[in-house]
Amino acid sequence: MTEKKKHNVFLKGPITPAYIADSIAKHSGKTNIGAHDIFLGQVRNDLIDDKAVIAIDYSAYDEMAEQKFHEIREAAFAKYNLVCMHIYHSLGLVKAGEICLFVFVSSKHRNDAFDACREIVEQIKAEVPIWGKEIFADESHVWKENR
Amino acid sequence: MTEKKKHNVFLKGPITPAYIADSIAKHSGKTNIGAHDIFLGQVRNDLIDDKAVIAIDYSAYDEMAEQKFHEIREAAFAKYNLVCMHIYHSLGLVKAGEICLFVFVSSKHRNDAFDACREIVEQIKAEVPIWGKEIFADESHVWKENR
Amino acid sequence: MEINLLVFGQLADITGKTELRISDVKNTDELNKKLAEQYPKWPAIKYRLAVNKKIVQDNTLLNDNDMVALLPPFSGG
Amino acid sequence: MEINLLVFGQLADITGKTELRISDVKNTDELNKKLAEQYPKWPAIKYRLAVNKKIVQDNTLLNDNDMVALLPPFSGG
Repeated sequence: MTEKKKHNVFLKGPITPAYIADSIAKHSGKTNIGAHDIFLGQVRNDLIDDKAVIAIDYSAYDEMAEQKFHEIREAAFAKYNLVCMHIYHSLGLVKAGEICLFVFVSSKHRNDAFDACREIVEQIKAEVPIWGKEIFADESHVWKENR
Repeated sequence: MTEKKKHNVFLKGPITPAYIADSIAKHSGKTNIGAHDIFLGQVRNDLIDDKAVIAIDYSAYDEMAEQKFHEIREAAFAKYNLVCMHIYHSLGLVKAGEICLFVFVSSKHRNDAFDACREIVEQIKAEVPIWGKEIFADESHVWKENR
Repeated sequence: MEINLLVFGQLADITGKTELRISDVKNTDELNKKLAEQYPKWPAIKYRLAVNKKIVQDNTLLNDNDMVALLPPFSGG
Repeated sequence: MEINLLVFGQLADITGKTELRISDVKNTDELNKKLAEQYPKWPAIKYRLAVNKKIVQDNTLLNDNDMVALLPPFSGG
């Protein structure tokens, strides 16, 4: 039993702990799952030229991003023995301390979940057209760049 | 800022999604965290000689286990650049589909969280004196063995 | 002949708009040249081009109503 | 001279108890021998011994009131 149905990746604003809990709870009926690996990206209050980041404003090239997410998803299901996988990413303002990325990979045995989750996170950062504008308290900003 | 305070690893019965959500929410004040990696172990309804596992009953050599958890924790903080780490493991009955292990590792950058979380899970399975009795519907059982 | 241009991230800070119509550019090299002429502050930052949602590496012919996107370095996640 | 014995997992299925007092065993080899004599169903499964919470590999001297644990293969997680 594998589940590959598409869903919206983008969520408006931060991803809440309650949303994550709901998502975990939905997997209790899938009793062929033995391992979940969950990656959460959280906005840091980095200091840049002595100014602290208070939030990141995320924007994306939606249509291309959805297509990329779909490709990443298909590739992971082809490569690893997964039961299911969910990716959620914020759009709009996410404050420091809040969660902007939620990757949730489930498999029978742990190695598949661990390998796939990490690979998916790397692919999202490198291949998906999303941009984060780091906002400072004085309303100035810089554009973040993944490394 | 790293947090190394000890807490009880063992929880009675399954680890609930609400418990996990609370734990995630508590990290929103730690704005030096950029990445969380969470591993969840879920009880599978494996078929063994045509009988399905309906639950696992966990027991442990508590004192030795707590000491091992402490060593695993110290080693991870020494080896990786972590902001915080939490490990929870169920004791007693956990039904198929419920969660029995929750490893939660947080760091500034993702590589530390990914590397440490996976290593910790492997160490828990190999080194901590915990036993799982797989229970069938007819009340018979077998003892699980990690591989 | 006109194309649709989508502008993202720091490049949109410069154009002031996220969507533009650009006329009389036969290929992506001409488009890049035209943008650099039009925007004095066109930055030294690297960007990639996607034509109809596919990233293109080399100079690429453009057709009427193609959707071209300017993609500065990604920073999702 | 007596030691405290903690028995876990499938071994406790055989002893029927998780805590025992065992007398007159000078070292871990003698303890293993005594257990195999006492429990006809003592299984072929491998187990390790912990003396005062430390796993021991080789034959180890036992002292009065030592806490010895019988540890079948772990299955946490």
